[in-house]
Amino acid sequence: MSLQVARGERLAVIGPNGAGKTTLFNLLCGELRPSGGMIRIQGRDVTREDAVARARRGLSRSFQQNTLFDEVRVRDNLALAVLARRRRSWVFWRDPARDPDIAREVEDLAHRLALAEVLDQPVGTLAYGTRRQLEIALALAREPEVLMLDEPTAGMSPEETRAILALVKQLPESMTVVLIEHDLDLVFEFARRVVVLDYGRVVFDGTPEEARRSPVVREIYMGSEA
Amino acid sequence: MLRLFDPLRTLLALLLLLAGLWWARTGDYFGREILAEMAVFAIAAMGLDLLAGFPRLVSMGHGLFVGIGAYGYAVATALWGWSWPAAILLALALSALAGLLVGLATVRARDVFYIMATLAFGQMGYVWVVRSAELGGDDGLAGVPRPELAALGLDLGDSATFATLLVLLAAAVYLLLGRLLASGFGRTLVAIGQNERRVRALGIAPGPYRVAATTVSGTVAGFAGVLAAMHSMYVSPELFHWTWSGEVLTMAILGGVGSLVGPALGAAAVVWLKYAVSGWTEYWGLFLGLFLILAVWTGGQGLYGYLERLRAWLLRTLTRQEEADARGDRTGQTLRRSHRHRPGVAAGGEG
Amino acid sequence: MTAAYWLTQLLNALQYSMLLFVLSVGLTVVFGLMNFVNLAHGTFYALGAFIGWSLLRATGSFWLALVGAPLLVAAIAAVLYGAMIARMQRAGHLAQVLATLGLVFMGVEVMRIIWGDFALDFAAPPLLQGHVQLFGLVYPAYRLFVIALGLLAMVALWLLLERTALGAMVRAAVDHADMAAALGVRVDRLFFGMFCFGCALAALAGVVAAPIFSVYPGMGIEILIPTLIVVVVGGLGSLKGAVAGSLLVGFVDTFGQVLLPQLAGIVVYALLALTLLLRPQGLFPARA
Amino acid sequence: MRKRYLAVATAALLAGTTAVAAREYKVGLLLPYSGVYAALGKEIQAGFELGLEHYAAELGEDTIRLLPEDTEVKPAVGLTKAKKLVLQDKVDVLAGLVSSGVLAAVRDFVDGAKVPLVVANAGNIHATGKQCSRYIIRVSFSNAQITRPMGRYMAERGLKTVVAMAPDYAAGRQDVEAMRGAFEAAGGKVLKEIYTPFRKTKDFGPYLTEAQATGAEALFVFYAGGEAISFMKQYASFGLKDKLPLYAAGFLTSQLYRNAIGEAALGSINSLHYVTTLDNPENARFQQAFQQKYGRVASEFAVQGYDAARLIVAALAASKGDKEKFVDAARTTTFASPRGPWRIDPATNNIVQNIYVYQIVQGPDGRLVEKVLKVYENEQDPPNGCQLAG
Repeated sequence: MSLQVARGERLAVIGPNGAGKTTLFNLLCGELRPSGGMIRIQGRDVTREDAVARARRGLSRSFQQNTLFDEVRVRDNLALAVLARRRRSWVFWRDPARDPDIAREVEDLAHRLALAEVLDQPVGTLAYGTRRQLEIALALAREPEVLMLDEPTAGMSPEETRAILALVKQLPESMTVVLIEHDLDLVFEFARRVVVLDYGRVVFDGTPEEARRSPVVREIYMGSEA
Repeated sequence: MLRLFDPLRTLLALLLLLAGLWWARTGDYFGREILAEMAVFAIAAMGLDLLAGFPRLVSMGHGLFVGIGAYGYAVATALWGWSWPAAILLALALSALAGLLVGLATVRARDVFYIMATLAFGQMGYVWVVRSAELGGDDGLAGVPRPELAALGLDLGDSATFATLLVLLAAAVYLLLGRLLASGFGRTLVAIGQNERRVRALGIAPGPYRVAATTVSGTVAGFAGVLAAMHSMYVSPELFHWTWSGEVLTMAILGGVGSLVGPALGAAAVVWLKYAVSGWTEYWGLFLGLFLILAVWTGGQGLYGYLERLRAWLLRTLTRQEEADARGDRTGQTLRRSHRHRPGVAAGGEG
Repeated sequence: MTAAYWLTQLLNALQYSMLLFVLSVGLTVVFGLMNFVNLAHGTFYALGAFIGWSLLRATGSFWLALVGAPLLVAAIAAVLYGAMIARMQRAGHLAQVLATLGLVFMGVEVMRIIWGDFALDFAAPPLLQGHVQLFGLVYPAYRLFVIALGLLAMVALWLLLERTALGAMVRAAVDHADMAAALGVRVDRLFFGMFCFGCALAALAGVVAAPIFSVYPGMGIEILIPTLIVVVVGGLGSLKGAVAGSLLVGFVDTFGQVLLPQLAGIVVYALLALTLLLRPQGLFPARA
Repeated sequence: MRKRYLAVATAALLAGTTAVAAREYKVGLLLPYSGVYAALGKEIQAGFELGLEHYAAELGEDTIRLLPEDTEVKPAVGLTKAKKLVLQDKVDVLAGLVSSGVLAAVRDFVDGAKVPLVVANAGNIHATGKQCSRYIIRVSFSNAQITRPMGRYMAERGLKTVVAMAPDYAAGRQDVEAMRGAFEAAGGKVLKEIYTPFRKTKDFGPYLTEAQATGAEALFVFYAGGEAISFMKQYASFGLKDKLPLYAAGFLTSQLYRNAIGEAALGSINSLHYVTTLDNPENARFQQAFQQKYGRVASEFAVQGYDAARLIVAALAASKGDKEKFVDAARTTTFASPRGPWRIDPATNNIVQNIYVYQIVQGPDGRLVEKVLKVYENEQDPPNGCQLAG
């Protein structure tokens, strides 16, 4: 398959279960090594780079299943992500999380994702929806150039889903956002481009309106949903 | 991180320190000897906790660093006649180097493989020292001096002074490691232990942190080795042996890893137990094994975990009312916190 | 050095390898199947030797001890499984390592209490006490028996795992325990059976080793580390790994002693360190 | 279960005469009761207790209280226990020590504290050589003392070439070196010294194969304890008895585990400071009492404990508890022991004693017994750098 994503694009990847959406994410983020082919970011070949290097190139992701630091507070989770971006993880003596700059950024982030109330709670005690929000917050905290969200609203209530939609809509225009999502309402409202995967192949690539009308999409995707 | 900012931890550390200082003043001779041994083991176990409790690297070869520290000091003083500060520096440098090398060599190993790899490095060190005639081989090296501090009016030959010094040093190591763990570096270590995948996704390569943590942990263990050499005024290859490493790990686990103060408590408890039990039976390993199994069975959070549960129970009983109407307040947090899994050993052990 | 010399050393290496194989295969299968790390495996080895010794003394028959001790040890393993192993299965490797380390400490003391501190004699059966002349070299008959037994165990286990329905179930459970359970395999029973079987094999190794090494409480701890090295070098959970690992460790150790006497005892650890550096999963891991 | 405090009553007390002025001496016994040498520790203590039973009456109305401590064969533990015994329990004498490592660990402390220490096993030559101390008196043996005569004996038998095997640690090397010195001084040649990893070697097969390949006329070994049992059986199973006759430090076939070795020991030639069948009245009395009390034949380790107890009683009687006088008395006391006459060498504080070269043969009742081939009388170590003699 071949896929090109432009800067600032709002792309949704959809497809039935097992279509290879998460595999595509893992390949793009460097968690899986492709058996062939090439992956480029801003024209540079990154096929051989691992997840760490690609994250440093500005690729940031959320996971389909919550991948959080469960035994520490929300505040510590966010602080860690901020420290990682600011390259403050090699401080041995002081606690950089007490740095007012960083503390403020953590608070801001928490406000944007409605986490301010629970900042001092351990992640393990949070409700599922709240954890989902933290999952996105961690990906955002890196201030990425490309943000990749793997089913961010899975298991969330309709209100929570609206909140997430509102959030991603506010993201700066320069940020590229790639989304895997099952909630088609959300997809059509958010995306400017829709890619449909089936059995690891791109079977459709176009605007949401085209997707809505496409018989291919109707058959293999919505058909299975109905 | 949570546990590090816990007042219970600070309280317990203070209590241990005061008990140690009091015992050093009032205990009998044998008691002071045991106290010094407790302090040495506490330092080694706290150093191990930096690896086992936070990035969750369970080392079964910490004896290697303890041994290198002890032999470094012993050889420099007893064989080469160096002054004690130079000897300590050499010992620390050597154990740091060993930590760095082991860290680099095990950077890809996880889980059981990490345990095996550290076990192997420790045993290599053991075999090498036992075979090395210049280091006294199986018989070890005698004639290791204690530092000369007469200028400060201190006589380290006096067991009370020596035990007091060791207790204070253990407290200093505790503060130092606590500070380190609360730093950006320490936070990253905790994160690596909890979710390595996310750490990578955040653009942090865990490898260098693991290596750095092993280096620091090795240096702390090496310092424990230096103190062990001063304490016994003698070094022997048994420090390198894997059963010694296993004993330190046992202390850390019994005390409760991931809390820094737990391993110190565990060291004190196991050393005390060893002498108490060996007083009336030669089969003291039976009890050590039994306690180890019980510790794992009851959730792997060790003595410190019991204290946390005790506190939770007390708070629950005392503040049942408030908890009902204020779910988000401090008390509620503390309560819920203590029900979670710890950076303990038995993920799922509690069911 | 003559050809006979090298041939003898070859047999020595092979004999040690076979012993390591019988010992490590149980450990690795239990690991592969149940994802359970059992540091007390060496304790079952020692227990097998001690129980075998008592059986030999009571009945005078080596062969009875060879069969009886593994059965009795399997019974002990069954009790332990019910008492603690079953509930430790999902507890994570660290907890397993520590709990079984506790068993190691306790096991040594229990054996000291029952059988004492003295090393005990364990006579080889009269049939195998002498030595055999072959191709101009003299070799102990008993050691040839150990080699033959090891090869036999290898073939039998291969047939069991590759050619029987039980083996298919075991392999399925190693690869996908959940899937196997869904297909109607009683995974818990399989675990129980394999754990007891693995411990019985360790006990068998204990009885087999006893006439060569004698019997003493620390023997389990001493053999544990080479066994772990075999399992890790070979790769956890696979029969192929156990074969490769035990041959590698047996030969490296034996020829290391002969060719590099100044490094004797270290080369095996170096082998382990090297394996972990180059292939952190071992040579033939059951699961990639 | 070990008795922690074992009060040994003197004959006077047993007879019921309560003595008001009687004094109780404390003897700290540092022995391994757990770990690899636990069996040796128990054997030495058995001998020691028998020695007190036989000789404590020499103290008149005074009594001895025994304070055993477990060294666990760990030097650091041994040192802690030694300090406890001296500084807290205030013992008059220390005794015991099986492992040379533990002895090395306590050496400086004992020397500094000026407490007499009667060594009942540990054989490192340096303990009565360059690291000797006025306060450390050895009634057991030194490693070199046992094997030096064996080197001479092998040469006297006409052997020209020998290959040596021993565990790779201090005692193993000292044993081989002493044998080699004596053997080569008498014109023999040690073709190869094979050192097997200490306590880690279970399979001697590869080494035995190598020893055989040297083409030497005989094999000299030093092995003890569990290693001795494995070694002997493997040596026999390789069919080497005819091709490579065995000469050894007698610990190889010690009475303590001779039953475990069985017939494999038959024919081997050993050198040791004690033989269970020695024909002298002290040995007859000792063996008879020991066998009656413990139900087994006493080994050389039991004799070491027995003689240590007797020396301590004699020196206590002479010194009345004064530590300097105790040392003076202990250094000059001599008596006939089950192992024959011995004395303490004032130059090194090491024992001077007979070394017996014997062969294991089948006795008339089918049991394995020692047949003494030669006695090297009053074997004495050179000072080895010890400066005790003025």
